[in-house]
Amino acid sequence: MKALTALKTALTGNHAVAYAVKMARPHVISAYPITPQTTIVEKLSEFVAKGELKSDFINVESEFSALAVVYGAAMAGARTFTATSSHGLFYMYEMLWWAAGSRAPIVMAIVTRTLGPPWNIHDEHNDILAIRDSGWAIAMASSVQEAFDLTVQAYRLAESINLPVAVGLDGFLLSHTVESIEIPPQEVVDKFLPPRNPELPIKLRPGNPITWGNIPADDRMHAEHLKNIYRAHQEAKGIIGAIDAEYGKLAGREYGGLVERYELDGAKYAVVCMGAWCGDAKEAVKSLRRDGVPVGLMRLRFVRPFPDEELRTLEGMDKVVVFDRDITPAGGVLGREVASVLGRGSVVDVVAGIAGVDFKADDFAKAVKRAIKGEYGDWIVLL
Amino acid sequence: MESVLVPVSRPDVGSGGLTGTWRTLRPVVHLDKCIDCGICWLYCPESVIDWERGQKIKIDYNYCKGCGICAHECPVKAIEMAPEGGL
Amino acid sequence: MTVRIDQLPKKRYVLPGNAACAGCGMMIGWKILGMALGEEAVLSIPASCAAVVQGLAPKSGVAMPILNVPFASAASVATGIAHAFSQLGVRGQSVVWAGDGGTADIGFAALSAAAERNSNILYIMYDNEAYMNTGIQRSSETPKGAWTTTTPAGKRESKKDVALILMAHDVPYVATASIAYPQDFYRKIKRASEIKGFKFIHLFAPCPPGWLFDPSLTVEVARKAVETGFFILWEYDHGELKLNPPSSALVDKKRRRPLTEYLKLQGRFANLTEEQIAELEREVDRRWEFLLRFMEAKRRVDGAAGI
Amino acid sequence: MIEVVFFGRGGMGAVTAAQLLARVATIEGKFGQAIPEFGAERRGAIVRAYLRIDERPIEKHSSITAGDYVVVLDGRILRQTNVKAYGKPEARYIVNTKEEEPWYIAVDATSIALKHGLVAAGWPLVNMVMAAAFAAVSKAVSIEGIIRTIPEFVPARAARANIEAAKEAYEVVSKKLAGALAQQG
Repeated sequence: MKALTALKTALTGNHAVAYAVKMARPHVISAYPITPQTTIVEKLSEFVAKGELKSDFINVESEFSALAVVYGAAMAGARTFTATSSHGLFYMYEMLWWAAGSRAPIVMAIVTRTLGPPWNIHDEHNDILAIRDSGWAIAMASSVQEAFDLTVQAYRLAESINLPVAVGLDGFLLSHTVESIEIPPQEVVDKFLPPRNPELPIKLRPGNPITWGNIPADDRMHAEHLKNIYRAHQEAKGIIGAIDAEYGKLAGREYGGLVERYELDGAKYAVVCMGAWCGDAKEAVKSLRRDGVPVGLMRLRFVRPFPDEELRTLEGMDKVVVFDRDITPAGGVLGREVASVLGRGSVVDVVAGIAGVDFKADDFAKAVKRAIKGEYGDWIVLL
Repeated sequence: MESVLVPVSRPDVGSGGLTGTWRTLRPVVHLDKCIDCGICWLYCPESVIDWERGQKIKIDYNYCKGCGICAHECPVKAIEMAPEGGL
Repeated sequence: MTVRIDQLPKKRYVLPGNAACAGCGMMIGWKILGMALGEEAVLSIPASCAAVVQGLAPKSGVAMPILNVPFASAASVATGIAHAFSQLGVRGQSVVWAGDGGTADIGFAALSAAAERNSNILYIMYDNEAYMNTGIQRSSETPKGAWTTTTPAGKRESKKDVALILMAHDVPYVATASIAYPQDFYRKIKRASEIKGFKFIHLFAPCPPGWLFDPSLTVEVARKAVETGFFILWEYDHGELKLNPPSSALVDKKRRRPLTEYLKLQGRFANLTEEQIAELEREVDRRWEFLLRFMEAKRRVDGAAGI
Repeated sequence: MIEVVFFGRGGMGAVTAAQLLARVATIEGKFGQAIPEFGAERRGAIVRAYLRIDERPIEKHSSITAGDYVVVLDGRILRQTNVKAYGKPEARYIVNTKEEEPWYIAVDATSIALKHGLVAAGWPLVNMVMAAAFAAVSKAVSIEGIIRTIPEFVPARAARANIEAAKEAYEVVSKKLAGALAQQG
């Protein structure tokens, strides 16, 4: 057997996602352009045009249709891909729920971006967090390498739990940033990702007269179906860990499953965040540790399923400082969700970096110090 | 995870209930007048009329909603809409 | 060639005891769709009467593979199914069975895009000229003058001619059909199913509760629509546009029945004034004129090009 | 880790230069990261791009406001912006200009580009020239790596001219630095 070596190169996050999708060998790709997602599907259409990828690439008139096309294809047994951002994601909203409710194993990249008004193409997490109740599994990458790895893993996850999976990556910070990356050989991806079962969730085939989606005779049937989606998310927690470990054995990179733990041993304080800026937060943790502050970091790789058990390991910390790159009228989304596990006593929710505002390691360090000292008057802090 | 992922429906009669009970008028076939043309079968929106050339037509009164299209379209008026008996 | 009644398949695709209203015109059309495509078809159905008449899960009143989908999505979902089948080597027809609202209004962008892409789907719009599923609200297919619950004084605007708009997308096949002429509809489905690419059929399907007529008159109303020239049966097949019988015999206006024979059957037109009826008649004339001129112009262009 | 801030104008290719250098660093066994600063994407507007090169994986993704190097693709930008606000106190500045100043290393990249026929839409294409100048100053990547990687970043018809221009820039700057060193010594 020939030696299988990974290709070392440097790519933008969007191109890394496109390569991962290509290596997953989807049958049907459909998308609509929106900054900063566009270069993903431009690259994929280039692969298809050159004959390097045998997918059908379908241009559509809207994001709603992009998801509708891949929904139809996924229900008919195809492996599929779409991608969007911000307003495009919101234009998909009805289809998002229908896809999850149909247990369609779609993979979608969400390149996170601020929502208008005013028009702003920069990074923020409000878009991806706004779909957290739809039934999709939702992950966020923290590097170009992880954007690649998560995309490959997302197919395995989607087809294991029969639910759609969204892979988030920060607009520009990852989507348009070139970083060093290792691309595993195609054989490794093929081994990790066997062909999907085209008869799940339903066998939609000529000659098989079944109907999906007509009105239930008993609403309890529908209720049971909805509960099954909840149960699938609970089961997915274990599956995500197993997939990450198996991928780690094959490709040499393991991230820790639902969360990544960083310097948490012996910590009295914890930082919780997700996405590309966690790298800057880690720099802050390093410098705080050098200053003698016993702080660690938990990076959320998934927000759905929600890592309740992992967060529970932070119980007993003097302070848990959650950084939200999103804002709602009730504060930050993650802060509120983390507080639902740990209680408000120890949690400080710092809303920062919204609308694409830069937030550096120093800013993290300052905020953590102030939170530890109890200098913020409220448990929700808008920086 | 191997449980039924989505609860699909399968074709069956009576998906809308015992729809024969909706009827206020009942199609009564006068077979002596029937010319075996199949028009009633073709237009019946409910598929409750059985027809095969050379065989007498049969109506499934369990599900016939009594719309009366068959009687109206019959070219020889071999079907008559008669009032259903009250309860 | 028109198929004889006794040669039509006897297998039932619309099953007794479904949830459609008595005398539903759409169900007559659905029966014919089943007869024509039977085991080959996989249907995408948007929110519509067609979604409801299937009846209550876990039963279905229609014996065809059906994916019920969001209102505006059917043309796109069907496109996805068609591509999946092509990629997976599955033989079959991806068909949309949609109402006029889901087609001409909320689903129009997706429909137009599917036509422009020449997606390999057969899209059938059963046209009952209003949102019947939600209780008779106006759509862009509601004819001028018709009562609906959102046009209580009669609709002021004309009916949108979706089939002509789709013909302008330069797709291989567009046709109109009526549930009063099942064999014509059957032939058109069969013809469309032979063509790879985008096919559209506009099926005229009266609705007794929505149009306010006795359910026994469904076929009669549909027939009168054609005989009065109100609805024209035509077919556009790879650039050739032609009228189909019986509309082809009605080019001469004198051979059409008076429009009032169609209007008077329906309560939704009960309050039309003489002037409104005259305006509707003029509209029917314009519709014919447009179609005939289009055919004539097309012939001249083709002649000049030596076709 | 070294951190670099590039200044250019929309359409000049500052982002491409940073991306190329990140790729070169990667194939030479290091880790590279090139971040574009996206604002108004108007031709002519001042744009920044950021480059990080390290021996270890680079985790942070924020912009750079205290660079080890600041590379300016058009000397006239100095009149519009205080580029010194983007460098550490000991930062080295590399500027495309004919005007010498003690606080920066002047490279006449425009002349080199024009000499090799590198013009597009009326603008000299100096981005690969300045990437080579940065390599000569920093030694963070090799000129061989740049030459090898240029064809992946420029259209095929412009690859040769870019490579020749990059080589020239590398030699000119290396000589200049050696000269300066000799003077100091």
